[in-house]
Amino acid sequence: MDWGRVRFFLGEVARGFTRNAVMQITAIGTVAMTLLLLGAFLFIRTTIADLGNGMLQQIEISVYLTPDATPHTIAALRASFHADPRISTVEFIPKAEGLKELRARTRGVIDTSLLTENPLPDKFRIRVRSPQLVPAVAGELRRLSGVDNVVYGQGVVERLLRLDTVLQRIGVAMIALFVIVATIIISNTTRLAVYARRREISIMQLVGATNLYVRMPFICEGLIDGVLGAAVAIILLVVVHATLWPRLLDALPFVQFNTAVVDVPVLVLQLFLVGGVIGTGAAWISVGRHLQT
Amino acid sequence: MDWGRVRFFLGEVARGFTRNAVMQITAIGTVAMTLLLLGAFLFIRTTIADLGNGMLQQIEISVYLTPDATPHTIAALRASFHADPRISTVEFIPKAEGLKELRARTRGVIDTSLLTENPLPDKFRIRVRSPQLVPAVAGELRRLSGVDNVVYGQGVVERLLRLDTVLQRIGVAMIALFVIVATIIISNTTRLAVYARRREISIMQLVGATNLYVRMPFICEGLIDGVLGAAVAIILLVVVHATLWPRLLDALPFVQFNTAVVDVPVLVLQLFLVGGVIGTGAAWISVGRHLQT
Amino acid sequence: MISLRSVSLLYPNGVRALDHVTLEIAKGEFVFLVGHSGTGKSSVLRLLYREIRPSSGEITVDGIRVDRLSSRRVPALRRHLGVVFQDFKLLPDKTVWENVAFAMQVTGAPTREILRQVPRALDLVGLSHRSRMYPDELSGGEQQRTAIARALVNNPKILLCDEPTGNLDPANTTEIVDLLLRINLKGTTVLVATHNQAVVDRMRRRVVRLENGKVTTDKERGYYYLGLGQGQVLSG
Amino acid sequence: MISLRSVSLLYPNGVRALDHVTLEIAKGEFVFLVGHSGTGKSSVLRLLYREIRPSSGEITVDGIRVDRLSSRRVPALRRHLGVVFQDFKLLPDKTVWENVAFAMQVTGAPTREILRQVPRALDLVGLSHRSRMYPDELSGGEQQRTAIARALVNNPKILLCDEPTGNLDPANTTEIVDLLLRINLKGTTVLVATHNQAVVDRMRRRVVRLENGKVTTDKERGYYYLGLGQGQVLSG
Ligand SMILES: Nc1ncnc2c1ncn2[C@@H]1O[C@H](COP(=O)(O)OP(=O)(O)OP(=O)(O)O)[C@@H](O)[C@H]1O
Ligand SMILES: Nc1ncnc2c1ncn2[C@@H]1O[C@H](COP(=O)(O)OP(=O)(O)OP(=O)(O)O)[C@@H](O)[C@H]1O
Ligand SMILES: [Mg+2]
Ligand SMILES: [Mg+2]
Repeated sequence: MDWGRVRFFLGEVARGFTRNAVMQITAIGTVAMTLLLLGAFLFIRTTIADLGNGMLQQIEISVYLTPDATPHTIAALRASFHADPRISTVEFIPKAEGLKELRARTRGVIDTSLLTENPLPDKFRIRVRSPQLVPAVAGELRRLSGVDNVVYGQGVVERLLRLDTVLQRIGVAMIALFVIVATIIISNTTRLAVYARRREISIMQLVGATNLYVRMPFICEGLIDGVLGAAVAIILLVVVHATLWPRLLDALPFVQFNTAVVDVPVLVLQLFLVGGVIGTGAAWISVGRHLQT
Repeated sequence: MDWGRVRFFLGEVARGFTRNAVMQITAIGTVAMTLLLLGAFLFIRTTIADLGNGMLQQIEISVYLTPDATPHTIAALRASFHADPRISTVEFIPKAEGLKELRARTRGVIDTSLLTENPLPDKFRIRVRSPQLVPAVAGELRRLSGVDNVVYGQGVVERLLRLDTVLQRIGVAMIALFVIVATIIISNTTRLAVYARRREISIMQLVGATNLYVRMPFICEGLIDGVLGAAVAIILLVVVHATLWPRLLDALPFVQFNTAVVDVPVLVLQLFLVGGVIGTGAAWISVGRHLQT
Repeated sequence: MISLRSVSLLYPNGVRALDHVTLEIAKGEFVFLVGHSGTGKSSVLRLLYREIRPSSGEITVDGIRVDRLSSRRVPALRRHLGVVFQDFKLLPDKTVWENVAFAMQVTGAPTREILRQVPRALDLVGLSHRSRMYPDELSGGEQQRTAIARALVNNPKILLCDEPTGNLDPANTTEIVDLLLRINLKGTTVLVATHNQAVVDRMRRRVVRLENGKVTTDKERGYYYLGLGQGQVLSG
Repeated sequence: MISLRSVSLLYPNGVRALDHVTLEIAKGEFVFLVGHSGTGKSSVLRLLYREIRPSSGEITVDGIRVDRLSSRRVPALRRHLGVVFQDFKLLPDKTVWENVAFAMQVTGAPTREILRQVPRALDLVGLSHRSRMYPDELSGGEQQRTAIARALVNNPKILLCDEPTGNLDPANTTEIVDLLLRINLKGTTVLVATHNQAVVDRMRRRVVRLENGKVTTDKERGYYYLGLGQGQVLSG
């Protein structure tokens, strides 16, 4: 190992940074801006996906019993619900309680004192482990003896599920778009950087440098640009997250944002990775164009 | 007017495009990518804002009357509602109809045949012209004689209104972010382009060219880059809009997207304007850095 | 026409390029500037067209105090000068014709005039057959002659030439020097920095020798080697 | 060592730069290449270090068929050649020292060797005091000498010099030419394209004259003007 050569190589890379500060700042800025958008997008998407999931998790199935259901039937039903692994929570609501709930929900508009008899049946309130299970479970429950009717907001759940998949796909499409845009912008930037140094590249070749030799400092610069850009983006994201995000949460107190779902180290790693790969790849492609002899 | 000089100038600009195709494609691509994101964002935002507005527009105020309200009181109330310019629709729902609605809403769970007497009061269903007016109007109505209670989903409307302003602000912030990012990226690109031509610029100055003279072709190139970039972005947006958007709408049949609210000519104009301004401005700033003698 | 009064030049890297240079050149004179490599000849010319400013001293060109000239006024100064740069400084994305025309276009010359003067200038340096080629398609000598044509095309009052024959064969050199002489006879002040001993000795014009940033010889009808190393200073 | 067999060169723009040039240069020879500006001297050199390929003909350099050489092998060829380019081709963001060292670094030379050879080369051309300056801080002649130092530093088997003294004063020119001679005496084949009549005539070495892309004179111990315009072809 000839340390002088390593030092020379590192010197080459360092020189690229000190002498061509304009270009480096440009490249780093571009990577940072793109990754900032990408990071913000990823963060928001994860949070919103979790929010949607949480909403879906809260879907409940109301199982109304026939008026003639005996305590024995009720106990048997409860036992079968508990035995079902798909069902997470089971709650029995006798008709008296149901009336109280109804009154609470209609905000006292219904004058229950006028009712001579409770018109409501007994019911079970059930939650399942995954929103996707709701329609199937509800269908099975309807066929049980002692069950009169099963209500879970038919239609709405199906639609919500569909919306969820659509949003997932839009999310993936957006991320793909961002990465493509970032790669184009950065490879453009690198191409310009190489273009600005085309004379130097040709001189290096005339003096006997191999393609790899000419390419390496550019590749390393690309890598460093990408990683530094990612670092800048991450710092900006952290700042925004620390200053703006609490205010946003404050403005939306009734939405249960669970910020903890965003795995910050993973996000940071992702951004560094994307930055490095984009920087290196863009440099590799762009510098290749000027190496045809 | 010396046409030779005009032709020379146009020739200068044209040469910038033909001889430095790399740089031009770079700049145009960058503008296009940024404006593509901006355009997509504007489009989605407008559509979603309209969707949210539509939802808010459907808020109704239920005005429950006292049980002793006479037909005369009812007629007087109806007249005063019609006279109020803030109120858009008024509907009277007698107690019998109210019961039918309640039964429909509870999906037959309430066995109305058990009811010996209708427990519901008469009510008016009212819509106002703007969701912002709901709380104020409701408060006034509550004080009218013959009115027992006014219900409009208190809390929910206020929260929705708050969400709406928050979303508006996020939207504005996002657009600002996009424009800033675009300007930085494009001014970086231009700066690189100028950097790549710094030798030429200094030669022009040595031959006696004024700063303005050196700057003009760059500015024009920036303008053209910006406008062409906007054109590319618009074409891409139109293609996406024509191919992907219908599928998305298809996937979300229950959401009432009113695509017509996006004023396409205005959007196109906006993008052209933003592209032109960004291109010109970025070029102006960047070329200035190399003109210090 | 050109006057340097006790001009010193210290480059930012600490090199003392000129050391109290005083030099007067009258209108219509033809002056050779000679001296070792790295002795400050190009620096003198650069001061005259205000690429750089002196560290101290006064410089006047055609009545303009160049050392004090504001950046905004520099283009006007340069339009009255024709300069042949040592490294040619041709615009790589313009053809020979366009490179020469460009020097006229920046002065706002009418197109008719450009269409008349450019071919004339190219003809004078023997490059008419290369007018549509780009600089990197030219030989070294052709590039140099393009640079000369560009310096001549505006019929400048003052012509500054930095090593204008370094890439030319003797025949071409003779032609170019004769051309400079003809231009000088029409009243243009000409200052030529050169190493070409044959040219200087054949022409017998005023020779100013620089050594280590100082004027050591200044002689009418001088020779290249006259006074070399003797350190004698004659004021012109 | 160097052999061109009926080499023709047509540039993409239609200029016929070389027309059936045949030339043999033996190992250890010292050859001047002379001729008018634009006559094809630089083109010959460019063919030898494979910046361009001939339109037809065979070129052999140090046993390598250069006209057929694949792009991948070009760096290996160039490492055995020292080239002084007419326009210097220095790397603008490297100092003089680094520019010279770079030519060794690309060959993978050990650092110890670089630290020994670079100062020696700079010393030979008289630029030790400028080693930390960047090319645009140098005078024209200093740039030229840097280019010469870079060409020498690898102790190449073949040295190609394109107008190596165009920006040098007579004293420096003599020194550089003496240097080339010393290097030649150590066994290096030297090919110098030049317009400098004094140098050619004083050296009395083999002179090859090109005219309009053809070899018109080729004479051992020749003079610059020998055979000029007579169109006689002597095969070397
Ligand atoms: N831009 C610069 N920055 C720093 N030093 C410089 C610069 N230009 C020239 N020098 C130094 O100033 C001295 C004079 O340079 P100048 O170019 O005037 O020499 P010259 O007489 O033209 O030489 P030559 O005949 O080789 O062209 C040289 O030693 C050179 O190294
Ligand atoms: N890259 C190129 N493309 C097209 N034509 C070229 C190119 N390089 C040179 N030429 C043309 O080929 C001819 C020979 O050029 P070359 O550079 O070999 O001349 P030269 O003998 O070195 O001249 P000089 O003494 O002026 O340097 C010239 O007429 C020139 O215009
Ligand atoms: Mg000089
Ligand atoms: Mg040549």
